[in-house]
Amino acid sequence: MPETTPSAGAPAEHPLVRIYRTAALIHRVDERMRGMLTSGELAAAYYSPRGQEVLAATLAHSGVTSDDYLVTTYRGIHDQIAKGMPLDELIAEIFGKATGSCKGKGGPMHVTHPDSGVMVTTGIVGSGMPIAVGLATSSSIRKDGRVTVVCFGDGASNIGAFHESLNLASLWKLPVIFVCQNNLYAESTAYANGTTAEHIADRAAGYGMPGVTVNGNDPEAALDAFTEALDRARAGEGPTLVEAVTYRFMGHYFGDPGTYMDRAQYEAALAADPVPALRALLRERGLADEEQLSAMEQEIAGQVEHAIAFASDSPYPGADELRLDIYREQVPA
Amino acid sequence: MPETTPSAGAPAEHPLVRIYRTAALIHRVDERMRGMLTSGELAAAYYSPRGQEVLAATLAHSGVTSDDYLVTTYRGIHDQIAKGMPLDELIAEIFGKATGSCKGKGGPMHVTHPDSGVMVTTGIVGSGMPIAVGLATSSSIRKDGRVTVVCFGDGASNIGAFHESLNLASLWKLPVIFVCQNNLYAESTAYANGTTAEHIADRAAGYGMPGVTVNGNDPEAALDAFTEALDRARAGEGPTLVEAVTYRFMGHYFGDPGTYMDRAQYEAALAADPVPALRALLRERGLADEEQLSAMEQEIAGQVEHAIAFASDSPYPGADELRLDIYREQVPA
Amino acid sequence: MTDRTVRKERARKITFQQACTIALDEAMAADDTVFLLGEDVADREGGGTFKVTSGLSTKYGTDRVRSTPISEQAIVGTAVGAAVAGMRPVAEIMLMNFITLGLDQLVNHAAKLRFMSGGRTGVPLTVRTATGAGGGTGGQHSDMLEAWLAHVPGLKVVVPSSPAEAKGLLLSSVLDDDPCVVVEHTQLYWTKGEAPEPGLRIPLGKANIARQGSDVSVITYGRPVGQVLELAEKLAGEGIDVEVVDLRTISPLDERTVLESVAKTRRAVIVHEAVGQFGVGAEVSARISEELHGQLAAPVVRVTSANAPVPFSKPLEDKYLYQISDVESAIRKSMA
Amino acid sequence: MTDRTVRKERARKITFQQACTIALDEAMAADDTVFLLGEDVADREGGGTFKVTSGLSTKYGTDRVRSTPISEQAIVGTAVGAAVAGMRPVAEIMLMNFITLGLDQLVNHAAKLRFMSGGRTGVPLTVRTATGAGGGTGGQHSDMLEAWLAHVPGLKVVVPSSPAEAKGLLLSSVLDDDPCVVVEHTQLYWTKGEAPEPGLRIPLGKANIARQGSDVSVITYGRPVGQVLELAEKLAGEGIDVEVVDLRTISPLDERTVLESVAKTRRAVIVHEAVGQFGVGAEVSARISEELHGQLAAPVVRVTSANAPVPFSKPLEDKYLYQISDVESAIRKSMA
Ligand SMILES: Cc1ncc(C[n+]2csc(CCOP(=O)(O)OP(=O)(O)O)c2C)c(N)n1
Ligand SMILES: Cc1ncc(C[n+]2csc(CCOP(=O)(O)OP(=O)(O)O)c2C)c(N)n1
Ligand SMILES: [Mg+2]
Ligand SMILES: [Mg+2]
Repeated sequence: MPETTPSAGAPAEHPLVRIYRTAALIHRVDERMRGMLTSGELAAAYYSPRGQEVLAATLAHSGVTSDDYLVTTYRGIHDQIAKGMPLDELIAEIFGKATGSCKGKGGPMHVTHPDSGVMVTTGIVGSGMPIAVGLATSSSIRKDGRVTVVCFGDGASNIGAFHESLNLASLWKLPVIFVCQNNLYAESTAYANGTTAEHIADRAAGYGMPGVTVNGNDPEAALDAFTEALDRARAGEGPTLVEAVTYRFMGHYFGDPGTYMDRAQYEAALAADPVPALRALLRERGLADEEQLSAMEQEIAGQVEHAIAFASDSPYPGADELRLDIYREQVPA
Repeated sequence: MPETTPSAGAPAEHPLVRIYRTAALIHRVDERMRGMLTSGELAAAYYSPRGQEVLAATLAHSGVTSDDYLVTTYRGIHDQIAKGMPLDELIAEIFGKATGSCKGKGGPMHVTHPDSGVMVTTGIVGSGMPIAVGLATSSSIRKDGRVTVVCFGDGASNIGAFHESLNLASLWKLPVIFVCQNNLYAESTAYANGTTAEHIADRAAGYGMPGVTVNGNDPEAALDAFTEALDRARAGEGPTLVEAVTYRFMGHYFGDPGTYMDRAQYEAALAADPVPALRALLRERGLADEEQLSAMEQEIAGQVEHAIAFASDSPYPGADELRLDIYREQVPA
Repeated sequence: MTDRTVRKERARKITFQQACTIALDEAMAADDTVFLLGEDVADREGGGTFKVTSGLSTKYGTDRVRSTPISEQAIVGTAVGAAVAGMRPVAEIMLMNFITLGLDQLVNHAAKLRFMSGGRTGVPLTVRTATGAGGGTGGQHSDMLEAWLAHVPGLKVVVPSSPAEAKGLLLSSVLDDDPCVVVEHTQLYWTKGEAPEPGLRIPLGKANIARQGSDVSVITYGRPVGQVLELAEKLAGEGIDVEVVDLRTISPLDERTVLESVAKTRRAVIVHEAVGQFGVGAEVSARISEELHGQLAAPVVRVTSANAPVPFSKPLEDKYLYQISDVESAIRKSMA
Repeated sequence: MTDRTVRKERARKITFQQACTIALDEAMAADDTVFLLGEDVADREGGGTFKVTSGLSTKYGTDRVRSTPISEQAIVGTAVGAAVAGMRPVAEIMLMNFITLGLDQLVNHAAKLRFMSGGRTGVPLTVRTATGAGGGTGGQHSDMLEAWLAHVPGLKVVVPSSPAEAKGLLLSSVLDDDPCVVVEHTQLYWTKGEAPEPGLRIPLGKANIARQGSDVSVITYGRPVGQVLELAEKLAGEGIDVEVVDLRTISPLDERTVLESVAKTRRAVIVHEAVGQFGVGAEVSARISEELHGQLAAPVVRVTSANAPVPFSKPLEDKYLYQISDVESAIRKSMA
């Protein structure tokens, strides 16, 4: 759970408020990252989740606990934040610092933080799925009640690992949810130019598994889909494929000019930008007023600045790290 | 086309007779191979196609020409014979002789004979499918009118290559037919213990491709399915997945005791053994009488003995073959 | 147990295949995080193509001995995920050529996750795989690919040479905290050797002086070890005293044992079944010559299989394989 | 063209990336069986992540420049099948770590089909792939895995060191009748060098004496070549005359050129970016010591990157990489 989650004693917040809080945190972090990349304060391969914040926040608030496992990708900072990773360690890792969750050795594409359930972040498209099957196999054998959530993109649905993983997870009725964050592009390839299924969720039928396509930017619709999948998994009824349709505003990588993107589609997506849309919904529904929202956002901003300062001020890892963590025992010099 | 196909001048035979002729040839070769393996005259990894003869023969007579490409597997002798490979070279290859189609260097799992369109035989489950996509891509670029047929098993439908290949073939609308010879077992794994789709053909929908399940031992039903797929491919309408259900009588490998096999299912399959069944059908329909059938079988037997004698009498390849065919140019000693 | 039954136990001969089964059985009994997965490994599916897992699903249940579909990437990936969760999965990849399909998981993930997570996770998995030429299975079922894996920091690569070695090394691999690949030679499965004592573990990363000698060191591993030991006995009759070093673990390589042996004998012959070009022997040869420059009485010689795919035809396959007669010539030439 | 424009053309500088594009362009113009496939390679998808195929789909059509889904196994397998049918496919595997996913097709099929078919088919495909550390892309996007491929009989493995080399070697690879893998270093793509003459092809399997020298041979390939040449100039000022051998093709290895060079200088330093253990340098070092036993004035030294996954953190990545200062020390030690 994100750090901004109120403590157990606080009065229960409305789910949409909790989702907004998390989405706003992701949004702020992403904004600052891009700012620092632009200014040169930071140099890192960075894949912005801009547009997918509400999706990740909704997933995190659908009943997933910090004991549950998450596997995500290079475009994973939204998932990691939503899963509750401490911001300091996360941002320090992106800075390549010794205080990062992986001592700076993994970097943004390989963030790991088992305490919050962030088990594996992979840079190889689709490879998180077999690993998720393994995490879920462990839970199935140990009967530890954990659910594994694996996030991947629309492009990843065309790689062999997807097929093998869904078949095996269904065969073994594993507690795993396959969450396809369909942002309509795989690098520069538009959905229909790489994927022959009308909906990725259609592929679930070939594995005797429920598959559902949902608007991932609509927190209420997505919450239902995720909760149902989670319930199925916890009840031992096996995996679900949830295709959450969203949009990727910043191109594939930081600096991607995105010339290949359909302009009209982009404009329409931007008009429906899920973060301001959810903010407006909260006000409309009377779940929060402007003052409360501003206060929340200010608190978040402070928290983010704190983490950035922590990361900036931290030292880089030393040369001995090249001989550490190769094996459990240190390799002799 | 098989060697037993009548010359162009002969009166046209009924398709079922042609199919039986090919099936009987496969049946005879397989019987002799198993005999020689038992007696010790032959030592080779051998995967009997017993039970799948009519399927292969039907496919070969569905409109596939010798210009069309075939990719098959270690369990491929039925497909190779049906495609028209010269028996002498085929059997000599299984004997590991210098006169074999691959000079004995490939062996039964890697039979190649481009003149009859036998392009690749692979021992890696599922790996023929991407290769078939490549052969079909070549035809698509060159517009040479060829169709590629790739045969694989039910077990192969669970491997990543299946998924990637069907998606790509559909995306590019390639002239390829994916023929799954579903013999209900993958080594010792019964269909439902490895495969979560009710029918393998159900998976086609995930690739926007027609998928059809047919009784592969029923030559009339199968002929329709194959012909339709072939017509689609030749018309540039793209690939089809044809699941031809059949049965594997001799276990996975030569000598497999098959203890894991369902007895009742085995008995039922044996009672419906497609080779005698087709023979009986020909007589029933008046397409051939006992005398004609006996004469045909005798001719086939002679042909098979001739090929076996050729293989037996042929020399083994010499040591220089270790330096030949690594690259096009010979590797220096 | 009385002393008499102990002695009987010791004298008992078992096959290499049985030794592997015993190792898995002991590991599963000792540690309930150990579980097995792979194609046809459960008893319903016959207990594995080479029967190494035979009986174990009956004894430990199909939760812990799991037959899989034909999905090598998922098999290795599942092992990676379960290992990250703290289990000790043992994945069977039926034949080593199929490991090509699981190499992303093995190399990009299993080998690196400890490092990339800064030690926050580890991957205590074992991959068992069978291979080797000599059985007439041709180009796609016979390759020895251990050199690839040895080139990957983070993996441990083990190639046992006898039943007792297989037992001790496999057990150590399963209980090791890092990803291990154990390569079992198909042509050794039915060879017999002395049964090791229950519980025997052979440490990883340590080579074994299989025979002490003073004239020349033959450094080898896996299948050739037995053949070289026989050759050594024969040559002993002629007064040539061969030291036989069984590497056991290819990576991490026990450089020290190798160098000490060759520093003593001043002559080295390296033997392996894999093709020579860029093979394991290259690293061993290079380290010897680099470290013992000026101390060698003769150039290091490598005896390997031919630089070719494994041919099907039996006479050609025989010629493809490393020749023990070549080892003998190399030793004699070294001594000349 | 007039003489003046020719001279201008010659003096023109191009990037390594442009050199690759030119090679592909010339190959496609020369032979209409050449076609390209890979993720995002067509212009609609931006002409490739590193823009190497930029403009080619516009020029030759999307039938011959085919963007694919993310399906490495299908990409390599499609290239294998098309090559067996007589085409000359050039498959782009975006980064070398992803080649793990296509290795079954590359190793079990592309490398072996000529042999296993007794020469009845051949596989004239080229796989282009990019990789290398230094760009901060971490453990799964930076590995140099050429040693694996060099261990596979039937493959040709090429690692160019400059724009002109890339142009000539890639063109030769595409037009070669056997499967070639060309490894392009991401950190070289935007470096500049002299534009080669149109049509230039550099033969495969031949090393290049990039600098003649008499004191010590530095044997290297790929990115370090330029750095070693600079170092050689510096040392020349001190009277140390370094011969620089650029292997160009890792396999088949041009043993003769290497041995002739070292026979002359009697000293060898081997440099590569890949990790040292069981790397390309091992084979080169082994062959030198085995063949030139007793002729070397100093032990062969290998300078490589650390035996570790590639770390993300920039200062650590810098320490991970082979150090040119280590090459200098090795040369001095050799000379001492
Ligand atoms: C196996 C593999 N192939 C190619 C790449 C290069 N690559 C990185 S991200 C990406 C696109 C992935 O698209 P998608 O799955 O839709 O995820 P998104 O980036 O949209 O979140 C590609 C091709 C890779 N990392 N791994
Ligand atoms: C990638 C791979 N994994 C495992 C094997 C071992 N193997 C050989 S045949 C086979 C079963 C294949 O079953 P199926 O696809 O149904 O074909 P069938 O043998 O029934 O014709 C297996 C697992 C292999 N050859 N390749
Ligand atoms: Mg996407
Ligand atoms: Mg089958």
